[in-house]
Amino acid sequence: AQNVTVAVGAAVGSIDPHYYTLTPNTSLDANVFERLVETDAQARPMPGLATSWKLVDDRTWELKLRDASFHDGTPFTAEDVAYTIARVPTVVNSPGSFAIYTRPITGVEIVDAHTIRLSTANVYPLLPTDLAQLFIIPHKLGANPTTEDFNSGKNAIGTGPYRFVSYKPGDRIELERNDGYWGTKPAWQHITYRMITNDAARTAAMLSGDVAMIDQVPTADIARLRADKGVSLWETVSLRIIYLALDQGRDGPTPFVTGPNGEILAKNPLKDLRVRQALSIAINRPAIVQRVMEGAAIPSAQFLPPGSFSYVPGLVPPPTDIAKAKALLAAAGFPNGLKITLHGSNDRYLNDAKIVQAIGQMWTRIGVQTAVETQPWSSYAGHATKLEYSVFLQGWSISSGEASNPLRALVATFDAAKGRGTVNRGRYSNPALDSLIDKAVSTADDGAREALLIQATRMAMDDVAIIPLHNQKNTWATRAGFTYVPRADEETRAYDLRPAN
Amino acid sequence: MLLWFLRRLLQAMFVMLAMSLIVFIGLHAIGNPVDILISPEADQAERARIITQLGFDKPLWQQYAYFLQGALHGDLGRSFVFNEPALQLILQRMPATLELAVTAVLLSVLVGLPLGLFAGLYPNSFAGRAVMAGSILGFSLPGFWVGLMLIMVFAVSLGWLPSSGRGTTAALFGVQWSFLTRDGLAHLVLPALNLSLFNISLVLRLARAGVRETMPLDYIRFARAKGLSPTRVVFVHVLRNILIPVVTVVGLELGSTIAFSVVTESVFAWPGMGKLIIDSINVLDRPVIVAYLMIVVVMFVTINLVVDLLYTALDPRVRLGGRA
Amino acid sequence: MAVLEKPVAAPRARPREQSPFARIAGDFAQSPVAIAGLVVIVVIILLAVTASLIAPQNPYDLAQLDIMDGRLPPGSSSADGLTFWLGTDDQGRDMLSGILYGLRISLIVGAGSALVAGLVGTSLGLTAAYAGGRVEAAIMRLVDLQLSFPAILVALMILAALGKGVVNVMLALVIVEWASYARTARGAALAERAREYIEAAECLALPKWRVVFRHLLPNCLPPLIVIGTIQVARAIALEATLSFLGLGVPITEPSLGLLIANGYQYMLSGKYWISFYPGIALLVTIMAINLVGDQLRDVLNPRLQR
Amino acid sequence: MTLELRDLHTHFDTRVGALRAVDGVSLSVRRGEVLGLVGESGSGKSVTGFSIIGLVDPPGRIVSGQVLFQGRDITGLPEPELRKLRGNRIAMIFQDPMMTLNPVLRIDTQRIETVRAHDNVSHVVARTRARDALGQVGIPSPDERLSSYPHQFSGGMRQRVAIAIALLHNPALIIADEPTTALDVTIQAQILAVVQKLAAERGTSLLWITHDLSVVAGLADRVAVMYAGRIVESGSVDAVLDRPMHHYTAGLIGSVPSRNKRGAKLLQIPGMTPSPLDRPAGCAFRTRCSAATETCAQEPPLTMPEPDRTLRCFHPVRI
Amino acid sequence: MSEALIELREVSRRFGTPNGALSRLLGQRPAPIVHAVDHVSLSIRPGEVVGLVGESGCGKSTLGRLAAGILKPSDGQVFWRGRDRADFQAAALKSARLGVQMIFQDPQSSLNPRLRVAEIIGEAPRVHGLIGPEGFDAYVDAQMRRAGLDPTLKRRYPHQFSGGQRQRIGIARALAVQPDMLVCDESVAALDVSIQAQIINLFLDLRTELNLTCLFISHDLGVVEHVSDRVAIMYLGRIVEEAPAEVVFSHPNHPYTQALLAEVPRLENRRSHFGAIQGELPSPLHPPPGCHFHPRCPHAMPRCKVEIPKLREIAPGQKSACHLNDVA
Ligand SMILES: Nc1ncnc2c1ncn2[C@@H]1O[C@H](COP(=O)(O)OP(=O)(O)OP(=O)(O)O)[C@@H](O)[C@H]1O
Ligand SMILES: Nc1ncnc2c1ncn2[C@@H]1O[C@H](COP(=O)(O)OP(=O)(O)OP(=O)(O)O)[C@@H](O)[C@H]1O
Ligand SMILES: [Mg+2]
Ligand SMILES: [Mg+2]
Repeated sequence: AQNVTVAVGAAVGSIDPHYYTLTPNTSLDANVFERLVETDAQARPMPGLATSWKLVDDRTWELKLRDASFHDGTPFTAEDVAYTIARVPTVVNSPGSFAIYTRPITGVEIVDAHTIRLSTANVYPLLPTDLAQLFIIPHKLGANPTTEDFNSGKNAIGTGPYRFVSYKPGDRIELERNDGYWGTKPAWQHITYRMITNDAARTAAMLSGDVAMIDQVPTADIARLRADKGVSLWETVSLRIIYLALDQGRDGPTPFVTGPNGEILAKNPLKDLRVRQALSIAINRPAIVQRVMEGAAIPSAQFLPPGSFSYVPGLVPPPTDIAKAKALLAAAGFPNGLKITLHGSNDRYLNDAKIVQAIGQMWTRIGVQTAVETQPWSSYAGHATKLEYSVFLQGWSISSGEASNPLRALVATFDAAKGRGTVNRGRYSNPALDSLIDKAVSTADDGAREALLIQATRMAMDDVAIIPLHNQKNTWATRAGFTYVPRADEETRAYDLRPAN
Repeated sequence: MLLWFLRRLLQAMFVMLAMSLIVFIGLHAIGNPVDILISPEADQAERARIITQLGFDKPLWQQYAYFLQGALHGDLGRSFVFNEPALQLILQRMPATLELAVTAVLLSVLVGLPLGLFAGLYPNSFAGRAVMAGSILGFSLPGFWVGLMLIMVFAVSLGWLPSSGRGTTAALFGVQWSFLTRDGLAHLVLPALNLSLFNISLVLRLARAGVRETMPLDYIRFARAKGLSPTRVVFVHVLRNILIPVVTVVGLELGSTIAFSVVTESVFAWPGMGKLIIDSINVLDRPVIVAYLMIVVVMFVTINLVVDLLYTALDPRVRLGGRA
Repeated sequence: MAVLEKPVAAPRARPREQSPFARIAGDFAQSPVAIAGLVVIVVIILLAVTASLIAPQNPYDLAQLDIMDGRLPPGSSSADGLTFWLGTDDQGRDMLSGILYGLRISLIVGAGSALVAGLVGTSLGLTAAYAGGRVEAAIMRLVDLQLSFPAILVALMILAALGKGVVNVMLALVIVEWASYARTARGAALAERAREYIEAAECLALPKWRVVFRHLLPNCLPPLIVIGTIQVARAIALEATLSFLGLGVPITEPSLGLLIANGYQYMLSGKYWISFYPGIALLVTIMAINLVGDQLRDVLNPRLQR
Repeated sequence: MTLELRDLHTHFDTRVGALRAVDGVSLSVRRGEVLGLVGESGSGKSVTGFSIIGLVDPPGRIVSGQVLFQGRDITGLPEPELRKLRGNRIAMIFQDPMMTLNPVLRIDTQRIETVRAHDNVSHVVARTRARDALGQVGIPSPDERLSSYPHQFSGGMRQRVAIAIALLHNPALIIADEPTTALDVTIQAQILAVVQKLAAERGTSLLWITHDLSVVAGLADRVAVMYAGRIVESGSVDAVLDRPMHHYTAGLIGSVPSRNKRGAKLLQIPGMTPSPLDRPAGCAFRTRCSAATETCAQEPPLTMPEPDRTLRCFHPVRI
Repeated sequence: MSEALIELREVSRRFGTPNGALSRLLGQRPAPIVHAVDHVSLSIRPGEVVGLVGESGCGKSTLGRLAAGILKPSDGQVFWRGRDRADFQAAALKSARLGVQMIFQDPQSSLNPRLRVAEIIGEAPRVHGLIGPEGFDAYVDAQMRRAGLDPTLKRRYPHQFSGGQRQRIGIARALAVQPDMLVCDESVAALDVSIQAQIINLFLDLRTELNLTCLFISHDLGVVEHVSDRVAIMYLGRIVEEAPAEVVFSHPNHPYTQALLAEVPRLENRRSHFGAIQGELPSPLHPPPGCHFHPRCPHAMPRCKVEIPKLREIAPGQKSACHLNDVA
């Protein structure tokens, strides 16, 4: 077939590749636009529009650019890169600006049409990772191209394997093969991206044969689809970690943890490592993975899944041990347990509401009476951001594919000036860890940096800064007769969908 | 006429004002859009920049004042998520919803009215009772559940109809409609049916009650005493009379059908306003929510007006202003 | 032939001392279907009230659940020998127990919100009809406003402002529902107000409140009762929808609606029982309420009275 | 003989038992004659009328007896046959002029459909005929009036429209069920004038149901008095009104104010009409009758004390 | 002439049309006005029975309601025992209101279907403190007996009574607050001839027993003639003639009264020739100018079309509003 319909589970909000750092958006954009540095299915950097990059000095990167051309025929040059880097911070009203990826860049120097030099203020080994987020647009769009013009197709000109045809918000996006693509030709002439956000409807569309592929296969339907001969499943471990955040910012009582009879505790028990350890080892992660996630996850005791850069070898989830957990609680001064309200969202992460309930069951067995409260993300997020909860479910997608990102965002001490601990909503703070992280991110040598990151990760995990639960798996389903390359970064690319054989 | 129109307009404006105020305060109570919208990757500096850009650093009343100022100039703000004018976003999605809702209402009349007539004419027959009991199904099962059932039966098992989405559209008056194409119609059937179930029951019940009340009246007896055939008695004399309440209620329900097609649209991935609004609520995209509600109010007012006019057309008595 | 000495005796055939209630009850009993509905409602209420005594499990107690028992088909048994006659949901919750407890919540939510909304809406509607003028205009505009407000948004705001919980869900439903009562009450009151007995009461110089509550209100009740039965059903269904959208009652204390919503995602995978049995329970409940409501409507409609 | 009822029984099946609304009615109407049917409310006058044209709806049904229309028994006729008679040979006018015309249909629609229900004529012809009939009942400028809605007419006009509809097919019999009760004296007089002319000119027979003796006195040739589902007395107007033989008739006439001294108490019939569900056996009037004896517990036979006069009473009033 | 118990002086009552969909549509445009009662003066002496006759819709009930205080006049004053009712203060107003009671046309709709007979009759006396809780039963029994009802039926509901009995309940309810005056609005119209006689007799009895003053509204001339001392004839909101009963029925002055009397069917008139005043009752929304009756009047003159005739005394005790009287 030359026409293929793909159903995605999250609505694409904009075609403007610099408007919003949202996976559904970037996932679509990745079909039309390209980045200097691409990532492979396992989120490892690989050449994109840049064929190679290297440090010319401590703070300057030189990139060699590919011979490629935009959909309208204009050749791709270093000027387009400079233009893109300049444009990113100027997008107005952007709630998720790509400027965080361009900010380290302090200087742009066009060496020739196919060579460009980017300089940073400090030693910044992560620049290629950041560039892997940045879609290149042609400089001939001129000053201040508007988001509307991208949505209408006027500005939607990239170098990618598909060219943009039309966008019906909330409904579908039509793509056409770019025959002038520099790489392997895409398999399909015409691609329709349909947005089917309702899980059951998406599965139904797959089962009824309306679409050739769906992403975000609902865990409940995995078993059924797997049994269906007409359907193939494609899965890979995701870079998303699901964890529990624990309030360690308050010294005094924390609002949702009390003594076993509801008495207010003078001190925040979550600051006691033993309590945190008890809560962690009470959780039967394999059970959650197997029963709640129906296999679509792997139990986790650190940020990243095995095989990633800076994965800590041998750091696996502690075996569930109720007796030991009880003993730890008793040692911490709570022989009769605690009373905890565990908060979670109910529409954000895969099975989020079920996970917290399951944890509630498990904690009840070590004498921690757990009440579970879930809310839609729209109101949950606000409470979580305002640090109103004591123990609560969070998820984090590690866009860079290595540990410095979660370390800095989740467990580094909250510090607005340094941009550290942005989502450290438990307000865990450990100066030793902080300095280790700082050292790692300014180490240019990959080997040395990985060692530092591993050390830092181990430190955070030993201290139970957060309680990691599992790494999700990303699952796609296709009709039989297709192959697909599942991606760890959750992006759904029509390019990776090919006929079998 | 003009005066009346102006008064209606004034009322609508008042309701819109009240509505926008409630939404501002209400959404403020739900949460801060910043917490949901701003990409978690953003650092604190980036956050601060966006907050100022979107005006969230200002006190609520000031944000409201800005909004009012814009609204007076026809600008209801830009969507946070889509970065497009909120009004435009909604108007883009409106045809899909209108088409769905109107089809649903038509369906409810086409199915509900005959069934209701039947049940009213033979209230004690088995079939009449069965119709009545069956009509309870229309509002006792949650719409999302029925919707999925429909998909399972007609799309997955039987494969007769597409499972979701809007089919091929064709342009009419510069707007894309799906009822003009075969594929579009096929896509329309299930969601329209799902949405109309409640209204089918409603119309059915109204029609039945109307028949039961009208049949014993003198003028129906007189019509029979004139020697008219039962068909004429039922389809001219009775039907004309029960049409009046049916039109009134159906008109009002069209309003709520449009406003509350949220569930159906999300189950059937129908790209209408309902889907947009629920997504917007989920991310607290305030300009879209406010604009949506404004439009719903305008729509309500318009529909009420049309219903009033229809009412006048159907019931000659109201011309004298004296409804007995 | 003077009448005064000899008061006229009542016609003999009239049944003795029959109150309207007795008459309505008598007429109601005419329909076996409605009686069946009533019996079902009574049984359901009994089941709901005694849920904690008869349910095999307390489905709200996390300690009694085990996810390892999750999604078991009907008739399976747990590790500790409990038989799940209707299967279990994803948390290992016994569906039978869940339905019994869920019935209770659904009934409380449905009946409670319908009752409160009824009280509020009726008072406002009667006031509007009796007072007329500006008061009426103001109340009716409020009704318009309410009717054009999506229920989901209302619920979201309430739940956000006050947090989750059965009471807050009820509050949200009340806010969604009161307007239809107000409309109905006003319509009925406007019609009744024109009747001569209201004039008679005014002529007898009875206080206003007495005229409204003792004379007007009781005569406006029939349509309100009918609306009430429908609204109970609608409230239960709406609560289910709210649960589906994640706005319903607390997840650990599921209502029927929440059970259905939770099972919804397993529909396609063949684990029908998680959604199906609560669906049946909901259907039966609402059917019964409506059958009773339908018969009540016929009985209370003076035009159809024999 | 245009119409003859022979021992007609029409019952309603109610929860508490069979309600004998019409309980053995026999009467006859000659060609061109006006028969006044008088009686208290609930005595079964209307049901008698509906029984004649076969419009008794469940739970009511004609249990026994015959309705002879122009010599043919029409009780057992199938519905389509009956429909051919209704509005065509036998017409009916109802009590409340506000309720007899469908408020949402135009007058001409309601009239033209009647013409076309029985005669296969074109719309134009039907319209002309409808207009002519309006003129007959004295409605000025019928052309303009035809396309009005009922609510645009006054009560009297509506009643005349209803009569005009009844006249469309030149019926042999018109059953008029209290057609002037809701109207004022001046309007009532207009209607009565129309009807009188009609009977005289066309030989149409009229069954005029009312409880107003005075109207009957002015309009009818003969009168039948109904009590509790039966005709208790019938005869020519002069005979019955001047020399009532049944005690009920006598009581009825006696209670008319003009028969009493001004300001004095009126003669009145004591007691109440018995419930149709629970009538005393024998003469239903005996509980209220001053002349009643034990004999009255028997069924009083239908007698013919004078030519063209019937009576059901054991102890007729002696004059 | 003893002092009037109640006097209506130049009272008018206007109604806007009910708010139908269309009048809503037409919005604020001045709503059509019905002059239900148009500058009517009428006084009634204690103990007198005044009959009020007229066609349907001419404003009889409205006048009755004005007299009973259920409606307030748009213009003019109502004097109760010589004092303007608008000037009464709370307590006095209450007793003034209780002083006139109304008996309604429709015995069905004038009784609250959800109250027992005892409550219907006894409620107002209880609320107004005429009786205490202990005397309640005895009082209600007495009232029922007086109206010719069996007190053992007092725990029943209105629907369990026949039409005549319901009208008796209405009478008992009115009499229970011990009024001085009754407004009987077509109180016998809905009843059968035989029952009608019973109720009229009851009125006559009560009148002599309690010396009640009465405004007796009816369109049945026979009944009015029988019970009234004085008769007022109304046409489209105005009183056109007013005179003692004998005078009206023997020497009607106004052409309308004459026509009315000519058309009353009477038992004595056999096979009479009906031939009525032509023309329809004009709509009260658009009454003809001048004398309202002129379009139907056989004697109409040009003047009748423009000038409203005054109600003037034309003979002792007889008032009429007709220009013909000036000509003669
Ligand atoms: N549809 C019905 N169902 C049950 N009973 C009925 C029905 N119609 C009439 N009846 C009863 O039949 C009896 C005769 O009624 P009918 O209407 O003939 O009286 P009527 O003489 O016409 O009285 P009125 O003068 O009040 O019109 C009454 O007792 C009435 O209650
Ligand atoms: N509440 C009201 N609102 C508007 N118009 C009214 C109202 N009450 C009466 N009218 C109008 O006032 C006029 C007189 O009415 P009223 O009831 O006094 O007449 P009536 O003589 O008692 O008639 P009937 O003999 O039919 O009872 C009528 O045209 C009527 O439509
Ligand atoms: Mg009758
Ligand atoms: Mg009146």
